Amino acid sequence: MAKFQWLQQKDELGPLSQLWHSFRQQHAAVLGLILFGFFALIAVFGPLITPYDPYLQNPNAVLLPPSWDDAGDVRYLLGTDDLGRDQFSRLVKGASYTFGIAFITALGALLLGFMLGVLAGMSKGFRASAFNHVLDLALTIPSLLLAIIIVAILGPGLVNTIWAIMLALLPQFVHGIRNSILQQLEQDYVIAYRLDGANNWQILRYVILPNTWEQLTVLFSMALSTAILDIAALGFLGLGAQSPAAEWGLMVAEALDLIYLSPWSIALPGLLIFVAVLSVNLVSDGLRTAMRKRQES
Amino acid sequence: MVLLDIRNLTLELETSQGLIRAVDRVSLSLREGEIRGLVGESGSGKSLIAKAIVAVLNQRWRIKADRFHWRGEDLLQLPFDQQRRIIGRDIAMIYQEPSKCLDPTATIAEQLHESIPTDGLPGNWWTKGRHKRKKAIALLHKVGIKEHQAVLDSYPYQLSEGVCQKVMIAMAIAKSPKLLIADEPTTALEASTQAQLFRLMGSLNQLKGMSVLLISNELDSIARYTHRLSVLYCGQLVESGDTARVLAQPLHPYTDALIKSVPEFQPDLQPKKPLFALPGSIPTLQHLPVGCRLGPRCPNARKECVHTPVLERKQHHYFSCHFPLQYKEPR
Amino acid sequence: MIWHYLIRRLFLLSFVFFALTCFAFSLGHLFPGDPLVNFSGISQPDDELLPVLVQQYRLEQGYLQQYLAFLQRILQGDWGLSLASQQPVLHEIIRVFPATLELVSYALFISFVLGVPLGLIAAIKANHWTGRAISSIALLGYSLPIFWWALLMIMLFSIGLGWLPTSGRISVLYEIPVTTGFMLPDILMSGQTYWQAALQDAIRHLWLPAFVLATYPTTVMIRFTRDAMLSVWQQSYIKTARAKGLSRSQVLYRHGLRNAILPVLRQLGLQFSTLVTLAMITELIFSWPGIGLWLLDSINQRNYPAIQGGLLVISSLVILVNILLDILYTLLNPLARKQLHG
Amino acid sequence: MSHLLQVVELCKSYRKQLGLFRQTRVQALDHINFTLSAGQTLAVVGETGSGKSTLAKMLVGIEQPDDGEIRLSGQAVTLSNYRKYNHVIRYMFQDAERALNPSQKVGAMLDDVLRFSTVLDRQQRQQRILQSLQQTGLLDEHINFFPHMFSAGQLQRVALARALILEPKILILDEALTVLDPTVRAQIVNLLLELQQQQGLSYLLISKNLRLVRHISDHCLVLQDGRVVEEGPTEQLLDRPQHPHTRKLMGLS
Repeated sequence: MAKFQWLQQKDELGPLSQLWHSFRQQHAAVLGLILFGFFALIAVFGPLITPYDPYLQNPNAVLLPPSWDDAGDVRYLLGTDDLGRDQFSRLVKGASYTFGIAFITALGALLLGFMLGVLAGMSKGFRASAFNHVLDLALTIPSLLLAIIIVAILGPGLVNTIWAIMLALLPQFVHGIRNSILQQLEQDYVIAYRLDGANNWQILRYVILPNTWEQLTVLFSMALSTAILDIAALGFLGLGAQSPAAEWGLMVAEALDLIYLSPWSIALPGLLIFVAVLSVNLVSDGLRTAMRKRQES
Repeated sequence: MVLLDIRNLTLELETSQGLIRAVDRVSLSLREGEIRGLVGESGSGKSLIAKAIVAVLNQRWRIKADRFHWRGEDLLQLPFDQQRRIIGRDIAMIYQEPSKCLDPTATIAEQLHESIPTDGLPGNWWTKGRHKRKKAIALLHKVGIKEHQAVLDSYPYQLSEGVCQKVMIAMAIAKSPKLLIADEPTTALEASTQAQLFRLMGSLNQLKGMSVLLISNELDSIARYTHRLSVLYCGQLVESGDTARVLAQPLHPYTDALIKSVPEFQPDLQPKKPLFALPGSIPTLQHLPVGCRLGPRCPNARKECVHTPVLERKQHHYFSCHFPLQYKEPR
Repeated sequence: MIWHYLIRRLFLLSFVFFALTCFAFSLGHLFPGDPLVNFSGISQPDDELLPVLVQQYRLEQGYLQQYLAFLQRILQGDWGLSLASQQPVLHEIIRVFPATLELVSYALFISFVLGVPLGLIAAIKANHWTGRAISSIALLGYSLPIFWWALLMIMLFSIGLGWLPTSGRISVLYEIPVTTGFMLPDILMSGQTYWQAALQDAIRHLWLPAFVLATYPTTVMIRFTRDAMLSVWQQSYIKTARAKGLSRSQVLYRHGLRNAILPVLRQLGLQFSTLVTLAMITELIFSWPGIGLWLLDSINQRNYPAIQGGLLVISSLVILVNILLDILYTLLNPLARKQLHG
Repeated sequence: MSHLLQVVELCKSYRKQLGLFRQTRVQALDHINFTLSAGQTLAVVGETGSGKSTLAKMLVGIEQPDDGEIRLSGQAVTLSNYRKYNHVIRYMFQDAERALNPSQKVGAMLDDVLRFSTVLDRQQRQQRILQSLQQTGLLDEHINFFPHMFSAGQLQRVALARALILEPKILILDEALTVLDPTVRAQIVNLLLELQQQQGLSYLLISKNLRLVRHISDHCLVLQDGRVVEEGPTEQLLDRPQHPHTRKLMGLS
């Protein structure tokens, strides 16, 4: 048999590197990733850079505007709140609350949802269809409403909020994971693997997982943006983190009475929530575009 | 009369790695009333040429040609709108997967109606609807669909691929085009339906004088239904001429290999004996060899083959090869 | 086939309502405190009333009997009393519900009327700056936390510029009798001499909350329409239609839009549920006297009978709208009907 | 001559829902009988929906027959124990690319096949992988390639290597040659014929391409609506078709 001399070049990329390659070409997505990394760093190492204790009250410096304002004080970069706490330190601390806890919540929901989704995806017949109906039902109730219901039962508080949001995010994870598993199971290569002698577990491990984890990343990023918004919204409604926690949504709510006196204490935490969600959405959009591009090529 | 006259058509794709020349100086001329076959393996550029003719290539393609005449008019010189108008009036095209080419949310009647030109119909505007319906039924009869009522009221998913393709042809001939381009129209169909469709195209050609450009990668259907034939390899025209003559007397090694690879053209071949096969595989567009693109796989390749051969002519038989196969006496 | 499908949907709907009432019932036991109080809303029943209530609520019997009694009361319209006001919960809900519905329907209307065309433009001009700009704005809007956005709008238009009022549905100056519960039709039907002024005032009150609430669904609509249209635009039948000699707008209108709008219709259902939650926050910020504000107050006041009733109404509404849209989608889409056959 | 594969009175039907309560049964296969000997090729031809694919699926155990027997070397078997019978019967898909996991390198895929179904150690597996690649005209370095890096013809070779790595006796080619370009198909056909001569492989060829059937197969079976309407030695059958359906398939009527 003749040897092939016109092999395609060796430097051709594997599926993952292709994905990264096409992700990297989208400037907005890369910007989103950088911002995302920035927030993650602040959430973890934030306490090391705060100039003050975020809960330390300074009665001599109440309601200071940011330092670039004429009335501002250089020692308080972003000003202080009505109790004289340093805004900058509180905002940095808030990253661990809003962003960090949202991350953990979404991760927890991902793990739980993954287990349930795999169970649902691999089961067949009546059980699967009953499960399907329940899931469709759960999906129609929006996560925030579900979280509010759960908090209403459990009572307000950050820990309850985490559970509530985790449970509320669960249906969409289970749904997404189940769908992508079902979609994989339809593929010819799954049948081929069965014929090769693979059992269910091996099919899951060697075929389905490697092909779904990108989908998982997208699901996770979508859930993360929902989680950030929900934690902040619950904080704002007074159902989530409780005073004096430096949670961004709660900070907006607390500054509500000061809307005339210090608009920046509403603007700043809200801006951070916005940018955090935006960064996650940019990454998620970029990932989806990259996946679509790879499929097309 | 010559309908289509293309000289040295070159199609290049802009990619991040630079320009890729997918079609390399292909010439094609088509007379009125002929059925022309265009053969080549997948990736040989035959569909691209068809798309270039009907001007549906997207912006990333660069089209160059020494001549691109449709009934004496140079299409490439015309503004895009005018080009489209002429093409829309004279050329129709059908594709490989007919059920995907029909709008899934519209009935066949709606889709057929909108392809019937309004100005050719008699009567006033309020009777046009009725005339259109009559015309639609007549068209369906023409393509051999007898249950016109059931088909007209159907959505595409309710019909088989074969019927969908007939509907596509009905839509294509609604405006009585001069040329029908059929891009692998029967690949998705059953063998018996395939024969039906080819016969249908043949009879439309005879009765209406409609020219057909039949694109396929299967040589045998082309051999049976076409008058003339062009063979492409990797975007280069390797041979063209009267179908019977090319098949009996291939001058290019690729055409020869193509013919020999189909058992049907080898009556002397014993069952289970190896078929003739060119070594190697078709190069990808990113890694095309220079000169004659068959070069690396060609049994007769010599060092001259790094230069692209020019199209030569032997009576009405064109070929582009530095070392054409020897002319043999007909068997 | 279609009947088969409708019967299945109806079955699903009844199953869902069963599940919902079960859930609402179990809330009575799940909430802290005495189930009797949670169900009835009578905070301190005296010794005379107590045995009557226990009897009526069948609290001495098993859960099944309790549930059946609960179901019966729900159907009869006896939803218990609000702990805060000692008024029947159902009456309060009927009073506040139309305001929410009004706000939500305006927002949904805006999102549809604005979102779909913008999404189409974004798809058609995907590589043009207009398309990019629309997509970017949609992404920004999609990432906005609604409460912050609402406050920004208030700071700008009410406090900064002083153009629009910050709260309520209408100025207290005007007295409008409630007939439909929707403010604008009510004003038109009120026959008051100052109806023109009242209408103007009501619209000024409506602007900000409707706009703020519409932001999220509009951006989702834009993104969704754009994606749907982009994928439809790739399909072979679009190329066929172009090849027929139809103009770009004809192809867009006859083949593109119809196929792209169907998935968007489906999305509308999911949007509705999100919209209802966002409406709760909007109502809180703009003091809009709707069911969201009422429910949030009830949660803060631990007003369990009200929470129970409010959840039941909101969830039913969301699910009803979803199922209706699903049916509509199936009726309009031949492809979905095909799956019914299969 | 002993029969390697014998199919006796094989039946399969599907339920089809009509309306709310009515159901009908569609007979996909109706009392099919045939035999296949070592080194022989049997072709099954018929239109879409004639039951060819159902037959193929049953012969590799993806679906179970309602009635009838499949015998291997005279012994009735239940093929759904893949690990046991994939050393005897292997299946090749119509679309080679879709049958390969896009996120796995070819070497790893072949290694998995051996790990699932054999007890070979690492070194033996490696040896077997290289051997089967060589057998199908591929190169050693192809083990580091992802499926999307191959051309259509090469993918078909990879699929063949995957099938042959377990050293089966029967190969089921379910339209596996149909979508290939003519010159590529000629290469694969030659490879298949060569393997049959060297190793006495048997093929069950499912195809609607009658000229290929004529060239490759010894025996031919014509299916219509789940029933065998005509069978016989290929040459004889195609030269003198008796049944009108066969003539229709050949495009004669």
